[in-house]
Amino acid sequence: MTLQLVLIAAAALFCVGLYGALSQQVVVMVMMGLELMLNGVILAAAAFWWFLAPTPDGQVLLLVVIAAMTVEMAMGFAVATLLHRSRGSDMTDSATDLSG
Amino acid sequence: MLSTIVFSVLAVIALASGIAVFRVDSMARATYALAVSFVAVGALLLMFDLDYIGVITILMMVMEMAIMAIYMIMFMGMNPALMPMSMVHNKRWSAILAVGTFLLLAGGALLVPWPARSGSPATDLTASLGEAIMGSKMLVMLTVSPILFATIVAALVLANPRGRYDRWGDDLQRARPDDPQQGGLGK
Amino acid sequence: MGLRASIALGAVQSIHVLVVEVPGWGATRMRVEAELARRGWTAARSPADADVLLVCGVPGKKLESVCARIWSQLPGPRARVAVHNASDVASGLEKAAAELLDEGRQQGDARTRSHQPVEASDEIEHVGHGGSEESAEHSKPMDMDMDAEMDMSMDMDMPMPGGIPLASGGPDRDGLEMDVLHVALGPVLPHWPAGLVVHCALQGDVIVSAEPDVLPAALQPNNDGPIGNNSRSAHDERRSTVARLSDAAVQVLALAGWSYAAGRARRIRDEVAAGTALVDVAADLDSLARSVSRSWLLRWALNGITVGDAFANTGEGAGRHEPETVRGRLIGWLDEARRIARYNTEAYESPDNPELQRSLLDAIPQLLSGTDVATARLIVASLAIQTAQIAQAREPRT
Amino acid sequence: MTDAAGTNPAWALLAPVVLGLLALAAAALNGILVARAEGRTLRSGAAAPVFEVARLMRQRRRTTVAADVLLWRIGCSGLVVVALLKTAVIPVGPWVLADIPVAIVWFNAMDVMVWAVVWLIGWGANSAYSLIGGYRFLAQAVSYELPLMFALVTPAVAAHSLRVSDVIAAQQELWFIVWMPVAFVVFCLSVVAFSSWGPFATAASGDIAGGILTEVSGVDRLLILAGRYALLTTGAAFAVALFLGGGAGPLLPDWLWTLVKTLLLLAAFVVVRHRLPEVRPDRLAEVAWMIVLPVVLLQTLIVSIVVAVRG
Repeated sequence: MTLQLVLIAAAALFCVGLYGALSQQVVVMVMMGLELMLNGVILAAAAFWWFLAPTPDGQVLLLVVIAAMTVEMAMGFAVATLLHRSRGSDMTDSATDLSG
Repeated sequence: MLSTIVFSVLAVIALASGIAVFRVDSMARATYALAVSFVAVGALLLMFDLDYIGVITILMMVMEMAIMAIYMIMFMGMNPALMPMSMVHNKRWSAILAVGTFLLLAGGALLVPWPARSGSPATDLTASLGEAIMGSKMLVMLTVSPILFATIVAALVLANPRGRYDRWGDDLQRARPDDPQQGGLGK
Repeated sequence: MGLRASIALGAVQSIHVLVVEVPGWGATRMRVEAELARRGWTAARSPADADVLLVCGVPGKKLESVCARIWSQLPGPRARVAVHNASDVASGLEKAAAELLDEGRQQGDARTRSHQPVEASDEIEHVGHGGSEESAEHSKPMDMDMDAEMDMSMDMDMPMPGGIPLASGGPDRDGLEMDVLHVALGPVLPHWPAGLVVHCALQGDVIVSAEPDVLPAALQPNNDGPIGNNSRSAHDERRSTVARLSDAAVQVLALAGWSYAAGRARRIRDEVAAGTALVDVAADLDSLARSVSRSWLLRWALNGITVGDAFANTGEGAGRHEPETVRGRLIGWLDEARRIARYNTEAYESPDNPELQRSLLDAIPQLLSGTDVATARLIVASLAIQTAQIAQAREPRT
Repeated sequence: MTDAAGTNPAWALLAPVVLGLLALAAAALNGILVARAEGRTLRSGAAAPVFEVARLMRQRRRTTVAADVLLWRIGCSGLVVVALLKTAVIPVGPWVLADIPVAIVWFNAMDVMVWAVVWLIGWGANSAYSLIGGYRFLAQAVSYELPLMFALVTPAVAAHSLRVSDVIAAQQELWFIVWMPVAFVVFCLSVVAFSSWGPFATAASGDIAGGILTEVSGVDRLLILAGRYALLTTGAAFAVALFLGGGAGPLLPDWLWTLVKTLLLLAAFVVVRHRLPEVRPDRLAEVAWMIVLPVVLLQTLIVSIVVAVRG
C-alpha cells in the first residue's frame, strides 16, 4: 500500500462522482454524485495525512470535510423539496431559469 | 503485503459500488450502493489507524443514505420493480470530462515527487484529535458549528412551507396549531 | 422419530391462523380467537405469517375470490378450514393441525401449486396488474374497479415491471407532488370489520381518498351472531351486548398497540361468551376500564383523534358540541359494558340499526381523507361498524 | 486498530452462542408472559419460542411480485449480523472480541445500520404495508437517534475514553447509573426503540398487517424475529457495561455478574412490552426533540462540569 495507489483509488472515486454529478438530471442523483466526489476527497486527505504528515491537526481537516458533506446534503434535500413543491419537478434542467 | 491486498479489495468495493450508483435500475439500489461505497472508504480509513474518523464516516453516511432513500422514493416514485431508468443529459461530455480529470489526477499522483513522511502518528489518535479540536484547531470548529447551525435553520426555512401564521392563525391566538399531522406536544 | 417429523411436531404446537370473518359470523370469529388463545396458537397478521386459513362463515362471490387469492399467498405448509358455526371451531382447528402434519399431503400441495411470486398482501382485491405472468390469475372472472381501469389505460404505454403500473403523481396535503398509490385496506386485516374494503389512494402513508365497500356473505348466518336471532331473552341480549362492546374495545386497544389491555378485554369477552355470569366479570371490567381511562400514554397517543360528526345525528351523540373522540368511545364502551354487567339495565345502543351502520359507512370517506393509516385504522375501529347489517340491507339490490 | 489484549479465540466462537441463548431466554420470558395473560401453563409459554423456531424452519420462504429480492434478503439477514457486530465490542468479564478504542462510536454506528436494514426489509417486499412499516421505523429513528448519541457520550465523558473497558474501570467507585440516570433511561428507551420492540414497535404493528413483517415467511421471518431479540440483548449488555458497572459485584465472578445484570435488564425490556400502548412516531418526534433531547444535553453538561471540576 503506497501513497500513489491510494491516491489513484481516490481519484477514480472522485471522477465517478464527477461523471454522476455532471450527467444526472435529478437533483438527488446529482447530490449522490457530489457525495461520491467528497468520498474520494476524504480518502485522498486520509492518505496524505498518513503518508506525509501524520500529525493530530490533519485529522481536523477530515472532520471538516465530513461536516461539509452534511451541509451539502441538508441543503440539497431542502432545495430538492423546495423545487419539488414549487414546480412539481426535481430535474436540474427545469431549474435553469434560477441562474437568471 | 496483507495490507495491500485488504486495501485493494476495499478500494475495488468502494469503486465498484460507486459506479453501480449510476448504473443500477432502482433508486433504492443506487442509494444503498453509495452507502456500501462509503462503508468501504470508512474501512479504508481504519487501515490508516483513523479509528474515530472511519467509524464516524460509516455512521454518518449510512444514516444519510437511509434518509436519502426516502427522498429518492418520495421525489422519483419508483417501485422496487427494477424499472429501467436513464435520466442523464450530456452523457458523453460528462464521461470525457470525468476520464480527463481522472488522467490528470492519477498522473499527478504518480509523477509528483511526494516528500518523505515527517513526524509519526500519536499513540492515541482519537485523544490527539480531541486535543487538536479543543486546542490548536479550536477556531476551525468554532467556525464549523455556526455554519452547521445556519444550515439547519436555512434548510428548515427552505423546506417548510408553513409559517407560524399558518399554524397559529393570523393573530397567533389559536389554542392548538392547525397542523395536518398533530404532534406529540401540540406546540 | 426423524428430525423432520420432530420439527413438524414442534411446529404444530404454535400454529398461526389467519381468520377471515364473513359479515354476520362475528360470534364464530370470537370463538375461534378464544380457542386459539386456549391452545397457545396465534392469530396471524398477514397471509405470509399464516399456516392455516380459517374462513368463518359462507363468503359471497367477491369475498370468496379474495379468500382464494389469500390462500395462494400462504407460504405453506398450509391448510384451509371453513367453519360455519361456533360448535365446529375446535374440530376445524384439529383438522387443520392434522392436515399440517400430513407430510405427503403438504408435499403434494407444494408440487402442484404455482411457484410464481405471490402478490403483496395489499393487493388483495384487484387489478392494476396487467403482466403476462398473471394472466392465468385473471382468467377467472373478476370485477375491475373503475379507477384501476383508468390507471391501466393511462399507463399502458409505460413499461410495467412485474405488471405493476408506475404510480402517478398528485398534490399532497403538504403541497408536494407525491405519487399516489392505490391500496385496498381490508377485507382481511387484523382488527378490521368483517367484509369491509376501503379502497384508498395513499401518498406515503397518508390517505388522500377512501371509498368503502362491503363484501357480503352468500347467505344469512343462522342463529349465530348478533343478527338473525330473534328469540333471545333479555338476559341473552345483555350478555351479547357486553360481548359485542368488549370485542369492539379489543379492536381499538389492539390497534393502539396495547396488547396487554386488549388481551384482558378479550378474556372478558370470551368468558361472557362462554357463559360466565355477568356479575362475575363486572370486577374485571371495572379494573380494565380504570386502567384504560388512567393510562396517560394512551390518552397521549389517541389525543385529538376524533370520529367527527359521524354520531352527531344518532341518539348516542345528540346534543354534543365537541366531536366524539376515539378514546371517548373506547371508555364509553367499557363503561356501558360494566353498567350492563352490574345493573340489570337495557342496552342503550341497539345493535340492530342498518340505517346507522349505513351512515357510518358513508362517513368513512370524509373521516379518513387526510389521515395516516394508523389514525384511519383507529377511526374505523372506533366506528365499530356492523357490516353484516349493511350487507343484509343491500341484499335485495345485488 | 484492535487491541489484542483480552481477545480469546474461544470467546469468538462462544460469544454468538451466549448471544443466542440470552435472546432465546428473552423470547421464552415473552412467551411466559403471553401464556400467563391467556391463562395457559407457564411451561407451554416458555417452550413457545422453540415451537416457533420449528414452525418457521418448516415454513417456506416466499417472494412477492416484483420484489427487490436481493435487497430484501440482505435486509432480512441484516439484523442478526448487526447484533453480532455489536457483540464484538461488549466485554463479558475478562473476554471481549475487540476492545477497540472507539467501541462506543462503533456501537452507535451499528445501530445506525439498523436504520438501513429495517428500511430494506420494508422496501424489498414491494408491498404498501411493508413500506409503511419501513417509513415508520425511520420516522421513529430520527427521534431516538440524537438522544441516544448523547446518552452514549455521557459515560464516555465521565470515563475520559470511548473504550468500553475504560468505562467499566471508571465505575469502580460509583456506577454511572447513580449520577447519570437520565442518560441511562434514554439509552434503555432507545434500545427498545431500535429493536422495534414493545411500545416502539409501530414498524411491525398489527394495524398495518405486521408492517415490515407483512410479507416475510419462513427462515427470513425467523432471522428478523431473532435479530430483534438479539438487538435487545446486545442493548441490555451494553447498558450493563456503560451504566451498571459491568462485572462489578460481590461473591460471583465478574463474567457471571455481567450475564446476571444483562438478563435482569433484558427481562425489564420484555416486560415493558406487555405494559404499555404503542408510541406513534408522529407523536414521538415532537417530544423527543423538544423535551428528551434538551434533558439529555443537560445531563451531559452536568456530567462534563463535574468531570472538569474534579479534574
